[in-house]
Amino acid sequence: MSDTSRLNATYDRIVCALAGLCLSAETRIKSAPGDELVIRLPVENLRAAVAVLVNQLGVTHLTTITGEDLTPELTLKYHFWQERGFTLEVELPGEAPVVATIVDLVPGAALYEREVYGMFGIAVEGHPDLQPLLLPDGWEGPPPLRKEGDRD
Amino acid sequence: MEQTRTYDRLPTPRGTKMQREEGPKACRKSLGPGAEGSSRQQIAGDSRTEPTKRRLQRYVDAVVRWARRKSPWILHYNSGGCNGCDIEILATLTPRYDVERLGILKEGSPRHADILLCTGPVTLQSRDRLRRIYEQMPEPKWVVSVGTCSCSGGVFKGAINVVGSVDQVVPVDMYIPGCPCRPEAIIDGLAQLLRSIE
Amino acid sequence: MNALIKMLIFPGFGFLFIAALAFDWIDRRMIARFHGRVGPPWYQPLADFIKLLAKEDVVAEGTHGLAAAALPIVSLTAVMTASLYIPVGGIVGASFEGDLIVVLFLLALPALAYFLAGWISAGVYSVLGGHRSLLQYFSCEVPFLMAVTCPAILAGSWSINEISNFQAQTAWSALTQPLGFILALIGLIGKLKRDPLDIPKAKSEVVAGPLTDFSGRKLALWHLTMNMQTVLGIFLLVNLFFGGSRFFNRVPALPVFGLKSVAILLMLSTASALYARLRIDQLMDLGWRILAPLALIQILATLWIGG
Amino acid sequence: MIRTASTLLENLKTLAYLLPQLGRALVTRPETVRFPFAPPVIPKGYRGRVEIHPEKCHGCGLCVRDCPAFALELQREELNTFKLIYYPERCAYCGQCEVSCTFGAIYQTNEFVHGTDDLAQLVVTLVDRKPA
Amino acid sequence: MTKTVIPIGPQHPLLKEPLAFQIMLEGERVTDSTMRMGYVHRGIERLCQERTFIQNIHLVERVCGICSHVHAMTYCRAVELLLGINVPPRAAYLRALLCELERIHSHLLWLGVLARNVGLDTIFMYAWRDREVALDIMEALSGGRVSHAVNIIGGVRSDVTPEQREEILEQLTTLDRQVNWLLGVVEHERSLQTRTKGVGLLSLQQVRRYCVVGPVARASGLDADMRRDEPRTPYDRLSFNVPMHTAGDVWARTLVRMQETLISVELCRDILKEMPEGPLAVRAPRRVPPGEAISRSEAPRGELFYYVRSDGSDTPARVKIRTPTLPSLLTLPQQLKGVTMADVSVVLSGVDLCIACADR
Repeated sequence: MSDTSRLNATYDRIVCALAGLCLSAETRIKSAPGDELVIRLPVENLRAAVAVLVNQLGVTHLTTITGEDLTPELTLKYHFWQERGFTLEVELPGEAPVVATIVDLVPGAALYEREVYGMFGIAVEGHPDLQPLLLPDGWEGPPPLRKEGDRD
Repeated sequence: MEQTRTYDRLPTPRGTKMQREEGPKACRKSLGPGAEGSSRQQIAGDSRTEPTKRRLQRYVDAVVRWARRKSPWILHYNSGGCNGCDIEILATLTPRYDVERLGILKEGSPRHADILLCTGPVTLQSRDRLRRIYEQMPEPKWVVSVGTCSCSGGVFKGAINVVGSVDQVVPVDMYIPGCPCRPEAIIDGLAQLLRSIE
Repeated sequence: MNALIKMLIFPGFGFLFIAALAFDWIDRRMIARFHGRVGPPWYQPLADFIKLLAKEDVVAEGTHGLAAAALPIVSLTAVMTASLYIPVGGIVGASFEGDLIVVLFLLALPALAYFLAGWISAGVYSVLGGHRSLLQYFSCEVPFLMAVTCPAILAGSWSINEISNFQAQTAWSALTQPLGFILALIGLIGKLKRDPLDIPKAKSEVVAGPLTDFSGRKLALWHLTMNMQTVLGIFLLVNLFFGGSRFFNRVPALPVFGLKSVAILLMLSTASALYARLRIDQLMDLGWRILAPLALIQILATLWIGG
Repeated sequence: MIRTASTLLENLKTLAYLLPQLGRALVTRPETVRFPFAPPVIPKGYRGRVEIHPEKCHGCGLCVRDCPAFALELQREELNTFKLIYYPERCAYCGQCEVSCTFGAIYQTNEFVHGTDDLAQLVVTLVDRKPA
Repeated sequence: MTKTVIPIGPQHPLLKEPLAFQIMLEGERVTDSTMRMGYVHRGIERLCQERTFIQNIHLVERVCGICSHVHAMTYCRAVELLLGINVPPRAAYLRALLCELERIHSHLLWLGVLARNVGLDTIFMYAWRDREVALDIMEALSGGRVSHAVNIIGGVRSDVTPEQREEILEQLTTLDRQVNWLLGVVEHERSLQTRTKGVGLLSLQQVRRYCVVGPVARASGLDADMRRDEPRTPYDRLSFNVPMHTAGDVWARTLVRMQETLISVELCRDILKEMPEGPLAVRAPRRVPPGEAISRSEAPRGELFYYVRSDGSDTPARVKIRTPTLPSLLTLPQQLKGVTMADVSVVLSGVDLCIACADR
């Protein structure tokens, strides 16, 4: 299957390019054409990694940013797509989480970062217009997707 | 002669039917149809009760009621629904269902409308907006909640951002369950409402 | 007594009112049929009118109440007055040399009132719609006036009655000056703010234009004014371009007149089903760059032939 | 000359592209249903109001558990005494209850729920099992 | 020049759903715009964590009423990946058939809304009349006009009988003819073109930068279609081309959507003809083993993305929904800048907004 090998070559290229920046790379998330690559990074390397992806590998398509509350810590997953999907994953502390913006590198991330800010209370440093995207005016209480907001 | 109205009496939240009757709807009912036109004449008729005048009044009322039944203009507001009922409402305007046969027109401005069609559960963000639209509509007005979500909250009941059904925000005169309602159900509900305008 | 009947019943207000409702119905029904729908029943415009009359009349905050009440009445009065000078089926309420000018002036008043209705309102849509209605009025009125002048030049008279009589004896202007007729039709659509040129009240852009904040009685009067204006505009065109109420001098006058009016109404309905709405800048381009020069050509041609 | 005429014709055609269809619409019968003046024609498979074969119901509550809109309620007192109550105003008409029911008791009819001004009137007790 | 601020929405005849725009006008020209979403935010992602996997099928189906089936299908696929289930081929074909019908219905609906917003009510009526044919087919297949509820985890619920197949093929022929006519209208009708050409321009570069998907991206020349890029049964066995344009304006989007509709009609036919026999579903357990799964599919508006994580119980630990409208919304300020007030309606309807999708 030349198709599969081509797709695997994509993954190889990405892993090679990010080798110096990442903590680990594994194919963990299940997806239709086979499992998808997940690259775990330290938070401070995120911008550097995205810059490599955008500038060296020509990745343009960010599908979305998924936040998750895995108490005690939070994770953010940046789902990219080039020929096939892959994910950058960073881990954030549960208390006062901060992440650097990637809007200047991938302008399409603007709304997703706002959503993450509203839903998880993760401050996105350097975002030009950081307000909650979907929450109603005057929302009180914890960010809705955090575990602390769980009702019994 | 009419000044800007102030709304200090907001619709009562959902309760039993009796409780709701005490709200603005009940006032409307006691005034009878023909809100101010008739009230002015009633005052005139109070001093000298002339049978001919009263009979005339009855005829006028009958004509007005007939006109209201035959010309309901609708305004549609989606207060947080999934679109399904909205497109079914729009579908009632299109050739297959053509509600213009019943005189129904879809209006854009709340000031022109008689019937407010609400779809979807009421979200926190659109609650005040829904109330304002309701207030902007001139009397006599009716509210129809279209779809399961707007009748009771439906699948979104208990969601963190959802207030609940439409009748928690504005008084509702007709509930049409369905997810989404068929155009037939919407037309049927509207026809029932019009019949009750007697 | 005769004059009173003429003024109040035929061809005055009573007839105009019924004709306005009837034409509204025919129009809506035709458009519905074009869409492949059934359309409203015959009493629909009447029911709409009565319902609006009996509805609560709210004046929005920030609106000048007196002006809002006066404007629809002013425009309705203007339209009703204009109706006295337009012959219907050969019967005319009042006629004198130069009544065409008076009618054109009276028919311009509602446009001004419409603009003012937007201007006095507090809502942004109303203001925007009023603004647009003025722009549209300027770009449509000029070609309309110029086109309407042609039959008058040809007949050598400024009396509508005489023009139509002249045409009944010679030839219809619609045949001798087809260009002028088309221009007058487009101008009329623009004047009436009917469908392809409903720019000041486009639903998807400015909700309902200047009328956004009107409700109840005032809205009813506005609608009535619009409908009466449609009727008068059509009657005017029938008189000026279709030789009034005569057809080979054999057939009774009124049915002929009615048929001709309905024919023009059908043209209007077809146009509204046929085209998308123009943008206001596109309309101004059309009005000033295409229609006005064409109208000028038509006038020159008329002068050359008939003058 | 011919070319200019043909381009002119082409232009006119684009200006009146809808005209033939409009004419056709005038002469064909509109396909509007007669509905409010005649009974509605609802397809057989339409997923409407939920019904039940009461004798087949065992009161297991599978339908209640899987209902996404909490439109079914099981009131159980003893093992064989229970009530199954259905709230049409909450129902999503998804038919999950039909899928979940292992006894084939619950099913959807093809009639839509009519509008009402009082929601309490809609509530139906589907099964009211009393001890024999 | 007078400066005005025009609020559009939340209740505006142009928008079928609430979305608030503030449009800064100079004369009739738009200088700036801001947007407020969240009027339809119901917290579905949060609600998904509180309901079981089975209840969630119907919950995510109600994210959006227009593309309800594709939401449920994509969600089910993600759960099936977690369970390690392969859907029987017949079920996959049936799902794809409904997907294509939904695309037809959505695109015709959109054409109607666009036409209504530019004042061409005739096309609105015709497009919606033709759409009823697609709805009829879907209703015959699934029992619902708009929400279908055919998906269960492990397959589908309803089947096509041979008689139904013949009937559907016949209805598709009508649909084909009428969509062809509508395509002709888009290609030739002058007044529609005057309103839509050169409005709402998006360059290929902008589309790339803002990660736009679906017909909006394809009308600007970005060749992306999840049906082809991540092929699954039955799309890997069918041949179809992806219509593309480079103009990047609303007219190009209209053309792309109408051509897609035609291709979808063709695909429906192929799917019906090649549909294999077999079971409709496999049994799926209620509890889902722990793990993460991603599922992507091509909704009518573009790439739809679901991320599901399970912690081993019968409720998901996280469901993330990315709907295709979101990136399109991001481009709106760019598209609106410099157009006239009259074109705002064209631009807004041109990207085919689905606020219910975007807000969730």
